[in-house]
Amino acid sequence: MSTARVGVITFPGSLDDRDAARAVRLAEARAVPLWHADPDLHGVDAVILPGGFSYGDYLRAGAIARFAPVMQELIPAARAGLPVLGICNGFQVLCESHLLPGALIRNENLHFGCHDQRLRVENTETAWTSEYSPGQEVVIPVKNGEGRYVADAATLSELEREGRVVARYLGVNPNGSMNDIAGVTNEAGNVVGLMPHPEHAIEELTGPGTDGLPFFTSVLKRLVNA
Amino acid sequence: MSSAPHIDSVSRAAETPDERQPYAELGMKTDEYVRVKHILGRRPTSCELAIYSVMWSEHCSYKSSKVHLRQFGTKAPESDALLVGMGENAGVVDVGDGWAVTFKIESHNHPSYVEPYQGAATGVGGIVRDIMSMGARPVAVMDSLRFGPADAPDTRRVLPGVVAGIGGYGNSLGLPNIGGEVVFDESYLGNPLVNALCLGVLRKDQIKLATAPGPGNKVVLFGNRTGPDGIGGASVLASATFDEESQAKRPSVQVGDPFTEKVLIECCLELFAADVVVGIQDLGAAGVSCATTELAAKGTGGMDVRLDLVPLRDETLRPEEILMSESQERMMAVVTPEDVDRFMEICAKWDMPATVIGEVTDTGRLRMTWHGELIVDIPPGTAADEGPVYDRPYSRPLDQDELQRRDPAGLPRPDDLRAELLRLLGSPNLASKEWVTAQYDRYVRGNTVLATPADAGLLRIDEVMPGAEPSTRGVAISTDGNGRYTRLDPYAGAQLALAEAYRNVAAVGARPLAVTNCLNFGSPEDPEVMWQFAEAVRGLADACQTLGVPVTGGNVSFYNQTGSTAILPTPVVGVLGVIDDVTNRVRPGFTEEGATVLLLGE
Amino acid sequence: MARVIVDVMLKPEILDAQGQAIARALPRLGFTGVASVRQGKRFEVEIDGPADDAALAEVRKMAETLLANTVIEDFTLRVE
Amino acid sequence: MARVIVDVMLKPEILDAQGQAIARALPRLGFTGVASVRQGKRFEVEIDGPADDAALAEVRKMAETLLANTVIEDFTLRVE
Ligand SMILES: Nc1ncnc2c1ncn2[C@@H]1O[C@H](COP(=O)(O)OP(=O)(O)O)[C@@H](O)[C@H]1O
Repeated sequence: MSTARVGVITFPGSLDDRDAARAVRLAEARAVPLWHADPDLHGVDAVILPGGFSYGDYLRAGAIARFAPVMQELIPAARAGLPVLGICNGFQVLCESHLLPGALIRNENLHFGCHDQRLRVENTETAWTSEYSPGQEVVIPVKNGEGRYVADAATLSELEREGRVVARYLGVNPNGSMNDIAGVTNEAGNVVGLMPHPEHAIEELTGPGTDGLPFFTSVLKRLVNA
Repeated sequence: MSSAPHIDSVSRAAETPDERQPYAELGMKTDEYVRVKHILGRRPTSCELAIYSVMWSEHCSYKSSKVHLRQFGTKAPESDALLVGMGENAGVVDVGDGWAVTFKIESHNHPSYVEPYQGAATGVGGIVRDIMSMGARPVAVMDSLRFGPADAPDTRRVLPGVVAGIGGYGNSLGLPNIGGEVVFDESYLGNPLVNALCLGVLRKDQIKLATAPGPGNKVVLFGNRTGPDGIGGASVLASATFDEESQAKRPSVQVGDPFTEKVLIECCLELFAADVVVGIQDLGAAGVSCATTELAAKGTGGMDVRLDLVPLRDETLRPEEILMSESQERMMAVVTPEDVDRFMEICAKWDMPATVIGEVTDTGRLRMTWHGELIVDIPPGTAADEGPVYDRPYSRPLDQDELQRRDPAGLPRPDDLRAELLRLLGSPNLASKEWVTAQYDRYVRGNTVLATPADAGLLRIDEVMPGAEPSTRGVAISTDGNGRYTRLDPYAGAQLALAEAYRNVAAVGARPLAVTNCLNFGSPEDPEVMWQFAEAVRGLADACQTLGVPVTGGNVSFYNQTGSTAILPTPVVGVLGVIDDVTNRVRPGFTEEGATVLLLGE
Repeated sequence: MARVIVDVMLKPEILDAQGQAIARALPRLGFTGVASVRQGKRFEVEIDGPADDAALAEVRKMAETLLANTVIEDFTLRVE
Repeated sequence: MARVIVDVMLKPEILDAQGQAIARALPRLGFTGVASVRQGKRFEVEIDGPADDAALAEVRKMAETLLANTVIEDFTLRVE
């Protein structure tokens, strides 16, 4: 097992925090639980914001979690280069925190949808995707009610121009996301937001396959090489 | 809601023995009211009347079904696996390695017709709290649904709301939905069925019970504040036929707050782990009335409660209303005085309001005060356990023989089998249910081995409690029910439901261990419906005995009818099985080319 | 063309979980002095003709049957 | 005590799927003459003191940082 420590934040209403921690362990690193109310990252080497409905997401997904004490530590650390992966609700929190551009709004068909989704990994230069090959097609579950990625035209063309679209939906776009965007990264490539749930594709037994595991092994490789 | 002109205290009740009381409006029969007077030796106060009326309602007291349900006990097969049987919030089954599971299915039919989204959502919320109150971590849900014809306008109102409500609540709790049913039939048009099942996991030595022992122990109410939700619902809404009048009752629906429930789950688990809970009860249909009477009746027999300490969302609520409120996301715990501080600390960590509202006594009386005045003084067992019991008359429906004489041989033979097959495959009852199941999260918690489209849901019991050893042990569940079969022959129909669920569990590779059931029928006051009910229960009890699986709990829902027309009698049966190694599961469908196909059975 | 605004709020007796979640968060974000928050919906309905009585009656019916769930919500109409 | 209403609507350039779904359903329900529907949120914020400039500035900040996501939404404030 590597000595890398990956923090997983639990907000009230987080749901996939255990799943994310299990993925970290299967990738052979140590998962460190981080608590929303504790303004301390406990020296972790990377952080995952898991899926769920933080604070119920009644107002807007991720809107309240952004202000959690732990986020006041995370936001500057992410700006300084700490690898951060936001999955689903975590992606929404990263957008609300302005660590990533754009926003995630209600699915175009207005339904929560849970599917095994085909994706193409577009950017393999980020901290979380280096173990994929460019253009690799994978199957990873998506499950969201507010997963439609939107951004203004300028942001969108900047993302495309700079290759910051990390993954794209193939086949049916499950939520009406612009440009079929399933995930994006910041300029530095250390912060990644992803609507699909790679932590649900880490064991043959419980997922559609193990296509999600490289997200977690990528960051470890980065940390070991750093 | 105006505030009370006076408080109907115990002493006032004694002084005004002839004051007219609205017992009939609360759904009580005259002889039931007379019995209350007899128990108390005076007329009840209005708060006491509220308590007796909800606790003696069909919904809470099982007064029409009790005499039949006893067979589940008397005919129960020997089972080493059963740790807690019927009578508690949910049964508990030993699955090995020190692990136990608890499961139960419950109906929320009438509320789901009135307000489909909230009715279904709070149905999930209620059954999840039942499972929590056993000391377990809820780990999965299932839903068994019946609607009118798919193309009927009212189905288009009810179905999307129900599915969104079950998904909206269950998904927000982080509970994978691992199976269920969707069935369409004319008879459910004005009365859909929404039956929700929850599965929980706990360590064998950590079972919690709904009991309030130990005089001096504190009674804590925690969770959401109490509001005017579903007031009168338990006795009126849950047991009355739908008619124009139900429109007038509409504002009394309950709404759910899944976020609070999710936090409540984590908070409860931390309270259990810290071992600061002596007894615990969820607040269901009859709210504070039910929790206080049941806890007190199963403990050392008494409890003193200061009802004015109950935290309110609406300050104008009267004590009667507080007692009947169905506000969701509330629990009641019994805590030793030494542990109260620790209990409160854990609740504060989760931002969960918690208030000490009373104390356990050994007086044999449940006493409640309102700003110093005694408003309730009753022996709690008389409300909780000693309600009326009816052996209602039943008679075989007049058309039963005629129905059974019908013979498929007499049906016309279709000319075009291919067209007929396509019509069948395209019919709502056989078509893919993906539109429904896609709205449910089946992945969360990472232990779902099988869900849709498998015959049974299969869950690995891993990482349930922090620090537990990794495990390959698994639990399979299936729910089934067929109203048409049951209408043709209630005895055999109930058995077929059990047999199907049993086979489904076996088909994924698990060993069936225990049974839960939700019995959805028309009015018990209709002798023909009562006959269907009696026969179905007899059939199910006999079949459980034959197959060697005990019934661990369940729920009865009567008065499922539109006007005077009852729904098809619909016993929904859930079977739970265990598999030692989930990697040995059997997947549905043909997974390998060249494999041999065998047909078992006749 | 006229615009009719339909404001839909939960009935006062119904638990407003959304408003409650916001109100609970406010002090943590440094906002004090807020007694309560309630969250509802706002619809902007553009109608083809003028907002005369007939049109308003139509929008009211629309609000009753579709925009609001009158089991748990109240609504109000106004022309903008 | 005063009440400040915050209305939050999606920016016009962002597709409002909910509003569209309603607009599409209307003709089926027999409602004609509606050109478009947009759905937004309405917040009723009760403040402890009077709705003076300082209080309104606070609510405005609250709207900017919490009630609305200005990347995709616009908001307006008014005292009721
Ligand atoms: N309401 C529901 N909730 C969850 N799962 C459901 C529901 N209805 C059907 N399913 C699942 O969808 C699958 C197919 O259901 P169904 O068409 O009824 O098949 P079957 O006739 O084999 O039971 C099953 O795995 C079943 O558990």
